[in-house]
Amino acid sequence: MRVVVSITRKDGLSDPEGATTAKALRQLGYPVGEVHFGRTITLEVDAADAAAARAAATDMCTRLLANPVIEDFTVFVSEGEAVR
Amino acid sequence: MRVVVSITRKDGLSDPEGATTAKALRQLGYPVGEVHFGRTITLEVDAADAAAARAAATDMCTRLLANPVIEDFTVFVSEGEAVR
Amino acid sequence: MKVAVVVFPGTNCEQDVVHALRALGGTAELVWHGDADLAGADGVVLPGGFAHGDYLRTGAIARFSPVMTAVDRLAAAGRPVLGICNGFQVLCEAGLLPGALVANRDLRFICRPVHVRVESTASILTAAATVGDVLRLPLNSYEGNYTASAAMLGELAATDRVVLRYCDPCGAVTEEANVNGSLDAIAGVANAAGNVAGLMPHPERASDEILGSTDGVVVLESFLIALRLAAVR
Amino acid sequence: MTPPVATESLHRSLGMIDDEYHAVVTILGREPRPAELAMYSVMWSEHCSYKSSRAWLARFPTEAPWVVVGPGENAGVVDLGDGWLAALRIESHNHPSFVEPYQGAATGVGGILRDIFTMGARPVAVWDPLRFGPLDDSHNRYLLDGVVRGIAGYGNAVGVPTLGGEIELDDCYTANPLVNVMALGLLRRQQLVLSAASGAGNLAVLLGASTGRDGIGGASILASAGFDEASGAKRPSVQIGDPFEEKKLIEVCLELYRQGLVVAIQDLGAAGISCATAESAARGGMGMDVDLDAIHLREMDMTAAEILMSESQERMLAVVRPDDLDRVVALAERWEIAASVIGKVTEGGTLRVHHHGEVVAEVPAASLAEGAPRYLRPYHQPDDLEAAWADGPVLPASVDVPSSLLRLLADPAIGDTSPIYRQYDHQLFLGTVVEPGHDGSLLRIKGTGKGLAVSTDGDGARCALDPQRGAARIVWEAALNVAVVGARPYALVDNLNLGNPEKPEVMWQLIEVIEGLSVACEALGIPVVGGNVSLYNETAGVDIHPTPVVGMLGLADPMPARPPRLDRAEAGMAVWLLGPDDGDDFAGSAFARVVLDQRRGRPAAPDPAAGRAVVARAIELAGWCPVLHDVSRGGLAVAMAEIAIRSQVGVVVEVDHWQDLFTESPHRLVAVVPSDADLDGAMPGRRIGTVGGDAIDFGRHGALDLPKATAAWAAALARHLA
Ligand SMILES: Nc1ncnc2c1ncn2[C@@H]1O[C@H](COP(=O)(O)OP(=O)(O)O)[C@@H](O)[C@H]1O
Ligand SMILES: [Mg+2]
Repeated sequence: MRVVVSITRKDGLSDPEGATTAKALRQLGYPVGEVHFGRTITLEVDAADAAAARAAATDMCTRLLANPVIEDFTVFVSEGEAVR
Repeated sequence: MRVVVSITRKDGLSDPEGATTAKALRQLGYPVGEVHFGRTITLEVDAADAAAARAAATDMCTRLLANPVIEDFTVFVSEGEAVR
Repeated sequence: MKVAVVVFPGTNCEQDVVHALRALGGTAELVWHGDADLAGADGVVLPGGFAHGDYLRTGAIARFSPVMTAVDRLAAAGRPVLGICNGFQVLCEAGLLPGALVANRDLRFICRPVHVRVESTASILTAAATVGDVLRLPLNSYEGNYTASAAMLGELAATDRVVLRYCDPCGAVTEEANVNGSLDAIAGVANAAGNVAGLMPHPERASDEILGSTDGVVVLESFLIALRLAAVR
Repeated sequence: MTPPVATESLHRSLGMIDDEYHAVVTILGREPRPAELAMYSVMWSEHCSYKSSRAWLARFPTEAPWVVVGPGENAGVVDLGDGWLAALRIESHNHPSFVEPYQGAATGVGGILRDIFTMGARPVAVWDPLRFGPLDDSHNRYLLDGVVRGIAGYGNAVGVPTLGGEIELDDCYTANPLVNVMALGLLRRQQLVLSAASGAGNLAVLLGASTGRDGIGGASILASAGFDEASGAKRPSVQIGDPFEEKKLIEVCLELYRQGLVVAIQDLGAAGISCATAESAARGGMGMDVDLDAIHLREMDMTAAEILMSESQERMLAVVRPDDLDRVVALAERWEIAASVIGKVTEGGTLRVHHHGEVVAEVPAASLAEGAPRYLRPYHQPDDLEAAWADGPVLPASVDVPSSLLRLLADPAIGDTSPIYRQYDHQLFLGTVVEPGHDGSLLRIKGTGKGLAVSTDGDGARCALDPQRGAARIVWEAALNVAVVGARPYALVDNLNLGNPEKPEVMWQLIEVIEGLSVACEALGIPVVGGNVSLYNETAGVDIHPTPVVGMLGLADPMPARPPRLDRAEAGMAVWLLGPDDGDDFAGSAFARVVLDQRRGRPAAPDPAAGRAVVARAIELAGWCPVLHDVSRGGLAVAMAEIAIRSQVGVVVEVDHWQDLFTESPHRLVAVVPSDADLDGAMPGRRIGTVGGDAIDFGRHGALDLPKATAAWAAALARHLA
């Protein structure tokens, strides 16, 4: 089962990559405001159903994939809706 | 207007982040198959409508945000559906 | 006969490259990335570092600097253009060299001496060396893992444009010697004309006995010779 | 409208005790406003004010003819001759690194670099002495991995080589890792810049990153509070490092100095704007008018207190003459660095802060910077200490030398540390002559015949048994580490990592440690030019070992043309052991810890005369010896193994007793020299063996195969970092 995990930096923390990219885009003439970087991890999970896949991926995020101190994550499974 | 750009490594090119993470997850006992890393860039674009925002973001991807040699990208605008 | 050594915000090896080129009798000067011309230089080196923090992607933002238009022109005119480490990444992003550099296989920064084997002497990178020479050079990078499409790889091999491969001290290309996991163990490549080349290891850091190796001298000398040759042509 | 007055309970939530609050009321002659209280709370925190330690720090010897700037400024500065000065400094980022190892360590590097270029110096190297709990615990591995990545991520990208460090592992650091960072900078004499603001009417220009809610109540309060309550609740205060911004800031500042455009400059570290404005004004005997509305904010709705306390990274406060402002701004623009005038230097010593058209703070600058209460906290020696001293390690009658050595080599704090230092660029600037992996690292000063050597050393395990002797011994060890690459000990910086100073036993440790460091420095004739105190390293009421860490700067003049290295031994060479007779010194040794699992007894006191003689002899020998190595962790056996492994050639060494192989008696040195060289005479020493074969061979005490030793040593740390 395919699961996509989307990981973003917590609000309020600085995002130097985003800020630098925003500056570069403006220099190229694009009218952009804030720019923020995130990561996605696409996983093939061997799970019985969507709920199990979601649970497994949530667990993986907490343990390894995301850094709970500075990041938030959302797990998407192909059939379901997003949960946080 | 908020635009999200999702950037992934082209098929067949090496994805060391994905490969290493897959290995680490398996070591922790998770039944995962392939794992792929991607990046998302969330942009506030000053555009008249969704189509204009999409066009601008597509242009930004082609010129700067993605590397056409190794990456594919998809642009999402809040009202619209995904286009490639 | 002058070499321009380009400084982007975040570049950090510019002084080292100038120092090493001068020690070999070259004339080298720093050029700011925001300048639109290369101050009359006959060749250019893009040195190592973290241009624009390597944020977004290594080399991605740097290629839009005004100076890169002048670099393009010099490259098109057949003058020598050398990219070292981050400079190699910039040249790939700018489309002056094929392929791209991604994160090292083990997702760690690597700082250690490596051995590379000279695979071709058809470019400015190794014209003064001999095919099969093994050089011991410092490697210092997080994104040094060379990658390219299968088609591009085939073309590089067919046109003698793979210049350096990671190898063991005896010159054997092994999985273990390919410390960052580069495709086909590629450590350096050139363009079709041979006047633009890039490599991940740092030849300038191996150009003084007291620093442990002088194997980088042949690379910098090849570049300086190409500089003179291009001018007489 | 009268600004609101802070309620009395606010000070407690800011970590201030009632007496301190009343002291503020006395200074101001009124109740403080909220922003004022916030400023006092951070400036008077233990971290910023040294209120518990300051009286004792006066003990350090700080003078020498070559000291240009001693303790008190952002970094110490010493004169190297030829118009060159060196700036050095050590700092801790312990608590932030426990909360978020990558960013905590990264911002630790960023912070220490700012201390260096604030002085006018270009930062040229960083060292990272680290301490964690045992690595069989996965969280400890996670912390180590994150910290090393953070140092690499920031140090490499900012373009300053990391030339070495240290690692010690012990249970006491499990919930309280120690992440110390030392930095060194070089400058020409005329480039020295100080932080004292002067000249009424001069402008205060804030350079660098925008100001957000980073680390509010962060470094200063985190570093000043016990740890358990901090980790969960204070998470949002994590600071994100931006090495690119810092790199640009370094270049802008150095160019500003070169063009003579700054009168004074101060970095923004703990306590942010509060600290930078108050300290530079106070040092110059001036005041400052500050306008918070001129500050470039990352989040719009920040309160005055939040802006004043923010610890956003990569910011500097420069004092410039009004006439120079345009040039300063133009230079900043060239490097894409934001610059805004946020204040003006005034006569009279008052720091006045405006926000949204109102005065939110109006206080004597000196009262913030220097007016913190001093505490002479009670101290006493632990009751059970003398009994513990009497109860030394119990040594077995005989030991299996090869298997004991193998266990020592496989210890992650003794084995190969290259899995750490290979992640750091240690070659930038074409200066590194001896890279990490030997004893002291050595860098050349280009254009002179001189070199600088640095070694960072600490030893919590030994200091736990006797803080004074333990502290003195790390100074001697560091001295020998720089001497073996040909450098004369020249100046010291120290980082005092201890537990809760409100406990009399911890205060006693602090005093003992200071005494030990001071006595050793006096015996070596070197000054302490700076340091840092990190207190409250306790978790759930349990304190860490007293853990002083020193950074020794050595000057090699002349620098040896081919300095000794561990990998230069060749078959046929002779092995000499120099220094006082061995003796049994097992208290706090690696052998006692790893092989015997005993932590008791009293380590031997250093012997200043012997120490000086060995250091002097090492400097002399470094001019021509292929290999010189001090005997430290793991004793002679480990020292010989390190030489054999790094050179990939066996050794045959004879000693009388097995104890001679593992004792850690100080002031001893191994020299590997051509077989016909005679090292007899100048000091006690004897030829103990020969290089050759394919084993680390101790004669009748047994031999360990070189390949087996190499494999254990190479995997010791690597297997925990896979
Ligand atoms: N955390 C670290 N970071 C960088 N280098 C390290 C680290 N730990 C140890 N090293 C390097 O490994 C070598 C050996 O360290 P150590 O055993 O502490 O040396 P010594 O006993 O001579 O003080 C030194 O060169 C040191 O700089
Ligand atoms: Mg040593």
